[in-house]
Amino acid sequence: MIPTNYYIVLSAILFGLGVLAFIFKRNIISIFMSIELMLNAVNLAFVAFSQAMHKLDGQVFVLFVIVVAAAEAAVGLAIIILTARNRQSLNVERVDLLKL
Amino acid sequence: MGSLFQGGHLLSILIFFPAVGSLALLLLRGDDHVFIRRIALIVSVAEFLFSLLLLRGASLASGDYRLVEYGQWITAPPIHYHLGVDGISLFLVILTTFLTPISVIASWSSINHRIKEFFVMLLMLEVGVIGVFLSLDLFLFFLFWEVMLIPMAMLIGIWGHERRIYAAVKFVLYTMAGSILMLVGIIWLYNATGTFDLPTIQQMIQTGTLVIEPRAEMLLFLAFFVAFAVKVPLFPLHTWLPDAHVEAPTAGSVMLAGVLLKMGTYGMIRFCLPLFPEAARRAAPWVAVLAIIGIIYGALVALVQPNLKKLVAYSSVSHLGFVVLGIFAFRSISMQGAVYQMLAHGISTGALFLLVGMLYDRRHTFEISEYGGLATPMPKLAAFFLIAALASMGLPMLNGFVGEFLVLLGTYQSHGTWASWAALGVILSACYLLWSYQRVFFGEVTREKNKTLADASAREKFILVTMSIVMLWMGIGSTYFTRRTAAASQAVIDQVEPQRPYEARVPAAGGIRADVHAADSTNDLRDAKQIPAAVDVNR
Amino acid sequence: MPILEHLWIIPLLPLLGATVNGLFGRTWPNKIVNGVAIGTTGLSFFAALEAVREFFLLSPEQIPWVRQYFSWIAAGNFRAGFDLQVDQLTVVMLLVVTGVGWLIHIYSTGYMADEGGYYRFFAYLNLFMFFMLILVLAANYVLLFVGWEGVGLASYLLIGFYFLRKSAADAGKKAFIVNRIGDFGFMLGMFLLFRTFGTLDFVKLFDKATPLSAEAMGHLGTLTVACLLLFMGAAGKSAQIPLYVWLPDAMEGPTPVSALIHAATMVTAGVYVVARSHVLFMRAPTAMLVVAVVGCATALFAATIGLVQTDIKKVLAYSTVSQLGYMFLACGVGAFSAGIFHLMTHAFFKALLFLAAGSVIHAMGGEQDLLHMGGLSKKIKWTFRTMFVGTLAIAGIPPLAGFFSKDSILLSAYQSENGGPNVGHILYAAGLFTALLTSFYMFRLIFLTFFGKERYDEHHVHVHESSKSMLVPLAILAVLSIVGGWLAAPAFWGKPDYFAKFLAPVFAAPNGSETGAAEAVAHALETPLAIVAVITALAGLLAAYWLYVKQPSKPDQLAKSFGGVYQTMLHKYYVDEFYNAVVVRPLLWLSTNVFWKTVDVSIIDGAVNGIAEGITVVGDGTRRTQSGNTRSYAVWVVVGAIVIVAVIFWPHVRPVLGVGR
Amino acid sequence: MTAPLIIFFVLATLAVGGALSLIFQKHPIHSALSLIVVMVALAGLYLLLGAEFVAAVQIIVYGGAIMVLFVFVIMLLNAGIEEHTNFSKLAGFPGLLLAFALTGFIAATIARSTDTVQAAAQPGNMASTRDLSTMIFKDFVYPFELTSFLILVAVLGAIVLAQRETKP
Amino acid sequence: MFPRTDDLLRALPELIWCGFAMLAMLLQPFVRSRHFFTVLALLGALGGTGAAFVAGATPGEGFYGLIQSDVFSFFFRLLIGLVAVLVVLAADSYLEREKLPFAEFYALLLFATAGMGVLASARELLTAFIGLELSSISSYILAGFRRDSTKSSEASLKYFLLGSFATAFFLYGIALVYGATGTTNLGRMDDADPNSNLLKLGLSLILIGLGFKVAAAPFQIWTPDVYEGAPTPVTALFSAGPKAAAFALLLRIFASVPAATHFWFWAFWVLAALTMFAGNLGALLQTNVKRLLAYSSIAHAGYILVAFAAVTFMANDLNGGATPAYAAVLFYLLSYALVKIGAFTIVSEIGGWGEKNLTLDDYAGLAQRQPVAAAALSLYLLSLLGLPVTAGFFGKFYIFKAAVNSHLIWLAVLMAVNSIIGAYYYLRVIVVMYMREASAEAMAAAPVRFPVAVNVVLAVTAIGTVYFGLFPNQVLNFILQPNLIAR
Repeated sequence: MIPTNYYIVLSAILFGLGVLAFIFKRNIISIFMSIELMLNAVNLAFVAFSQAMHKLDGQVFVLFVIVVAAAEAAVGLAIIILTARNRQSLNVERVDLLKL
Repeated sequence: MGSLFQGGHLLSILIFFPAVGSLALLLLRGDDHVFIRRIALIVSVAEFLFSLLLLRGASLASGDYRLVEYGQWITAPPIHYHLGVDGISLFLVILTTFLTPISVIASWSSINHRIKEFFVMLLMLEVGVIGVFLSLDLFLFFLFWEVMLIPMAMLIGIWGHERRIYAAVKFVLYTMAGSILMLVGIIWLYNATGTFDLPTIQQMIQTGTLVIEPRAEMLLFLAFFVAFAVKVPLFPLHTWLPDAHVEAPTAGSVMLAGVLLKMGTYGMIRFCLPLFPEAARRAAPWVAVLAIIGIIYGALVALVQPNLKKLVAYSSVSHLGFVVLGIFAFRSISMQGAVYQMLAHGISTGALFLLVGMLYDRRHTFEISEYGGLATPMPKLAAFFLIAALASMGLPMLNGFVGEFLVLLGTYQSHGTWASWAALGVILSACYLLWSYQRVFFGEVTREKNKTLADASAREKFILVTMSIVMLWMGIGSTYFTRRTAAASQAVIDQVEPQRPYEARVPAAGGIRADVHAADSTNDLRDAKQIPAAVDVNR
Repeated sequence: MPILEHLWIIPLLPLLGATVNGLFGRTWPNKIVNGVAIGTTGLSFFAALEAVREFFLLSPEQIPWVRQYFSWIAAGNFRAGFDLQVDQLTVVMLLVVTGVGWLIHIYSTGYMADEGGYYRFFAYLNLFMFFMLILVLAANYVLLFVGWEGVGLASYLLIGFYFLRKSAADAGKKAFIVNRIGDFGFMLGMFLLFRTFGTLDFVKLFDKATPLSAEAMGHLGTLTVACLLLFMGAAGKSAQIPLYVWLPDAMEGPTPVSALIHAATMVTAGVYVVARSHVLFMRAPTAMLVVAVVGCATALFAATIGLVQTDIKKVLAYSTVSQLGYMFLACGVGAFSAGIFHLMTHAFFKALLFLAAGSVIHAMGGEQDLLHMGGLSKKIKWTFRTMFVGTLAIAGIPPLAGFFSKDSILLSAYQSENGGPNVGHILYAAGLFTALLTSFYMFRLIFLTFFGKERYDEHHVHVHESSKSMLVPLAILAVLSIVGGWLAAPAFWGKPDYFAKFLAPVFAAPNGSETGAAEAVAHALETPLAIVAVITALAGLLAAYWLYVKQPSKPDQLAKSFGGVYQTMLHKYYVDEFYNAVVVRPLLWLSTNVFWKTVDVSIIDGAVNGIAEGITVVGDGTRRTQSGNTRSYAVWVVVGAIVIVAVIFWPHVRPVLGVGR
Repeated sequence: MTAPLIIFFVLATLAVGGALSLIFQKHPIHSALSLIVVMVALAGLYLLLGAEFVAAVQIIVYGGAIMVLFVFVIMLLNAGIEEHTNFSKLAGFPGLLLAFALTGFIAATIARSTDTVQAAAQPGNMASTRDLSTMIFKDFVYPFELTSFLILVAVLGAIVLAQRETKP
Repeated sequence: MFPRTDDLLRALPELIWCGFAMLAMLLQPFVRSRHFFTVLALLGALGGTGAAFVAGATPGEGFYGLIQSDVFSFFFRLLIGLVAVLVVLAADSYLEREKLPFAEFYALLLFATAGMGVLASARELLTAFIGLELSSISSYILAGFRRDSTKSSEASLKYFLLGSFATAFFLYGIALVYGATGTTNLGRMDDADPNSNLLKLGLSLILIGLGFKVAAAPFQIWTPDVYEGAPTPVTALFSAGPKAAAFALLLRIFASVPAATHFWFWAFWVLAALTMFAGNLGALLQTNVKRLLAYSSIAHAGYILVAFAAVTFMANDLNGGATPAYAAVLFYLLSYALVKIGAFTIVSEIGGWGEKNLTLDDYAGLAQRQPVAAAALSLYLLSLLGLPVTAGFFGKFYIFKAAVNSHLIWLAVLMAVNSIIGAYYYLRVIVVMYMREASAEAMAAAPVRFPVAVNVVLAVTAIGTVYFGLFPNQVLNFILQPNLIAR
């Protein structure tokens, strides 16, 4: 059988890749996607743990996370659209009016 | 009403009456200047009269606190509204209440914009200062200590001269830098004792119920001492003073020199010595050295100042050096001298600043080179200036002498060399004061502008006459004050050096034999205890 | 005994005068000012006389007569009261001060008649009288110090009376500051005495000191140190080496001031203090020797300078310094009564000389340079006569006052064995030589002023005799300078010297230079030494006569041939320049460039502002981390994550600070 | 090497690969597609773990709804190839390093952690959807209700932010 | 299976806030009057705050242990409610001036408030997470509420991206904690092994997520930008509300979970030190008052973290040694919230239309132009600076006390140093207002007249500041009870 921490390590790697993506993507949308990636990593961890401990709540959390992700997506994309409208650019590095 | 002043809440009234006054001022319309000035004057004079009531409550016999007010304020941590007055704080309070109306009159016409705010600030300042002198609860003390800060900064910053803002900010930051560590110290002390109550902690230390291990005690001592040393100011923490003084308006300088500096030395007497006697004893030599450096250094720098007000400011550094020296000589005589010097300096330097301010009102400059020969157009002012200068250089029969003399005399009893070095200040003070006096008032009138300057106006004359009278009185009738400060200062000494008996009570017995041995070498004569003192303080 | 009970009246009268004149005199006509000034001083003079009369009625054990009025300073075991004291010494001083003072007041009314600031002058003069009387009446060192500083103040004010003249203002300042240097020593002396004896009241202190044995020669015991410190003060006040520099400059003041303060009274205060503390000095032979040597040296030194001065007042000033030297010499060799005696006679004739000089200057319309005078003897007879008397007196021509006092000093100097057998003789020789110089330069003064042909322009200067108010005091003083010395005359025919006898209770000498056995020796020496002295005096006179009357050209030739010496003397041995270069300038430079500009501004303030600067720079750096770039922000979050994880997982990266136990 | 293990590794590589391609794709669309790959792979893993319901939701909501929304927005804004600016010094090499360090650390810590995690996870058919629903509607009813508000907020936000200027 | 009434009562404030929020949304199409919605929102905020008393009156667990109604949550609900009320009042005129959709604004504001309430009362991590998201997402939107302003939208974007980035960390932390302890309920973690790496890692990640919310360095990085960009009343909300709520959750976790105390004070030690310096040093050179206040709020988060270090340090001593430290945190949050809202309100009013006048120069000579505003602002600044007769003084004093209590002397000293640095820039503002002369046109311009609502805000905050500066007793005695946080 598969040891749980295989899953967890996998989730950790995915999470880390999410972080990397956040740092290295310039396109705001892609950055947002990398956040989604991180959330997915979290979900994987939840499910794995809940399985390992024969507890259901882990899976419940996953459902909540997914809902939250959906909400975030709605708002986030709205914000992105707004920014794109104000700035005519999706490059996060060009959004640096506020500094120092 | 009378009964109210009898005992009851005199101290609270003293603290909060000016606050009420300033609030009343706030509510006034800002444009009726004369009215505002009048109100301010009335309030401050009334305050002064109240403070005179303290003299009745003051005790000659013992050094403990009188007119004590004690009330719960904050339960956790237990902070009390604890006020009290003793021989040392007594006259400092009166000095404050005396100088405030003087400042009000002095700024009568020289302050002509944002007058309301000015007097409000002045009164708030008085609140803070009196609070500092009267509070017996460490926390309360610190609270007032900080309260005083902003009004002073405002006085300097709004009504000051060219570089006023720099001076104001410098003043605040210097003081806060000192005091914030004191706060930590206070809290540390609280954790050790479980109370902020000064008398209680003193008792704990005296009775040995509280023993602080040396290193911690020294750190605590420093935490407090630095805060006070900045205020005094003790060399090398003094550099805020010249700026503050030069930039401050006359009233500000008067209060600053007259009262605020005393808060530092007062703090040393009230806290550093009784709370950390061991550390104080260990630190005494270093402090004394700094004080002596301050005396000589301040005088020398004053000697070469081209700016009259700066000169007076540096002279304060020098004079306060005497006070600190007197405090840390741990002798009853020098301690009383120190206390007296505080008062005397408050008056004479205050007078000097008033005079400098009057010159400024006429010519709008402090540069000595701008003046010269002023004795011709304004003989009266010249005369008063001379009196103030002589007082501040410690001429007998004027207030400056008694303090300086006692400090040196007392210090000499235990540390001859300290006193000898410090005594150099006596020479130097004559040098810088007389020299500047000559450059300002003697000789032909060089500047065309100065030929037509008006002599002292009635209002100015009133101020100056009052100050001169006080100077003379303090110079001749010093015992009136020392009689009241004696017990309290002795109490402090007893707490620092419990082993030394009350010098004034040394019985008069044949000490000749001691002298006969003593005469051979000075070393046997170190301690005056061997020598009987025939006279005791007259009470 | 009214006055003795109320001694305070004596000093207070002049103070009253000073206050009244000072406050209201401004608007008053001179007459009223005179009335107040002379009235108060006169009254205090008569009060003094009355006090003396009463004093003579006292029984010996009532002396010294001390009255405590109120306690002025009290702290711990220290008390300084406003206590006044009268004993024989005081009586002498009291009479001299009030008497001479009064005369000079009268004189001044004439002299200052047409000066501005008339009221100011008399206010100051009265103020001076007050402090001087406090000084002589004080019953403890502290109160004495009050008078001490007070007369300093008065002299400061009076020297700077013509404050429009920079030189005057400078002189006043110089006087005060130099005196302060002396006072520095004086204060330390007081402190030491208090530490040793626990009191500063004369009576108590001396009672405690009396049983002490004298300290070994050359050993700096307490008493020696104390005495030396006191002497430092005395040297300042009485213009002794090295602090004499202020006195010549003090001549900037009006002449009556020079007469009263810088000749008759104030400058003798130092001598008075030494005499007053004789109990201590007696027990500090080292100090005594120092006093004697310094006094003698000053006498000689000042005399040499006096030789070549051409300003009439300067000459007198240096002669004063030199005479004061004599007095200290006397005290130094233990002949305190002689010192005081000379103090008194000197007060007479030096006051006389100054006032006469003043009259001359007055007559010459302000001219002070000897070289522009001459042949005045016929024009201003009375001035000439009185001044001549004064000169004879100071030169020590019998039977004038100066002769007796100077003679007794030289005698005691000759006898003194303090610090070695020959010391006395050396001192004597120096003293004698000084006497020679004295008579020389004094007669030089006379001849240059009154004899020879006029060296001034008749048309501009209208020489005129001074007013009565000026001449009367001159006359009185002239009489005094003649008869003043006869108190000591009996010594010559073996009788006890009245003056010494009068002062004997005060100077009860332990190892008697003036008692029993020594009397005989003294008497034996008396006459021969006197003769020698007279001869020297005459020699001086003749030398002056030969140089300045017979061959007026000689002096210049001499000056040329001894160019170096002459110049040096003329410039007072360049002492002022020396002080300037060694003390004043370096101090000012140090204060300006090192203390103020470097330490204060650069180092301390520099440090403070530097810290502020540094923080600001760091703050700017911190600000720059806000690049506004979201990617960097994300990295910062990661950094934070790593920091926390590190702190939590690796204990050794935790800061060592945290636990300040 | 059992079958589940092989499947696990296949899916894991798929997921990681998808994540990597998400990073390295230049065009947002491609990134989106690769993200979908990751999600599908994860859904597979959920099945492997026996969490069918979660797997289903994963496909429907995530793959179905959210990603579609993404793609829709990308189209809407017709975002092109992302320009490769490098204004942030920090996000360059140091960022890379730090991110790797963090990832490595987390992974390592988990791998070495000796808690419950070690227990082998067996495909449980115990996770019946009914129990799940009871749990949501009983134990977690409060957060569940809150999520409804959350979605309300999202809707509101979308309206407020993205609506065109209509206000006077 | 409808929840029991007690449960509802214990969650009443949040429910009321959400209810009014929905009400606002529903009525938005029908009612155009701004005042109506202002009053509605005001009622909602007040109602929720009032409901806090109801909730406080029924202490205990709610919803099967998901939330906890205790003194702690009571205090925070009151605080948050107060903040909401004040912000509503402050926002009213602002919305009018900027022509912003008020109904939506108030709705979001109330939702955010509800989210914070959840955070304050949550006893279970997932619930807390939902609360967090509820407040954060509303905040994202509010930050970008001035749609046509590039700054506003940028702030919104940054806040959103970084916020959800941090949330992801937080969530992953929850997952790991869940893995380590088998539960996400803080009440059931007492027997967790503090040395389990998984737990430590999980807690660290949670700390990151919350650290971001409370703007602890180096997660403070977003704060200045967002605070500057967001509409000023919203900034006021940010600086007071979410921060307090996040601190509440932090306190619940790191004070009530035994496994999260012990050595954890080190983390707070470092964060505190970094945060204080980051905030104060950053503010030193600011010329934009709004941004300056943003930095200052970072600095103050640092001071609060000092108290946190003390809390976590003392938490494991049983005889209530930590209570003063808790008190310090709570009292400080209170005084700080008052001051910040007051200050930002003034900034928003002085800022004028389009937030134009934000630089120090615009404040030159304010004392002559608008003495009251200047006085109030200086009062707030002095409170931030920690001078006596202001609440800030006591707040700082108690934190010092807590630090010294736990022998964190050096941290106390660092804090002292920082308050000196802080003094410098606070004074600078006061100096500018009182000691500089106003520019000519500024003098010419008619003084901004403050609407009543704003004056109410200023009055409440100012009086509160002074009152708690003189008589902190009631509050203290209230929060000084040992069973502050129910276990």
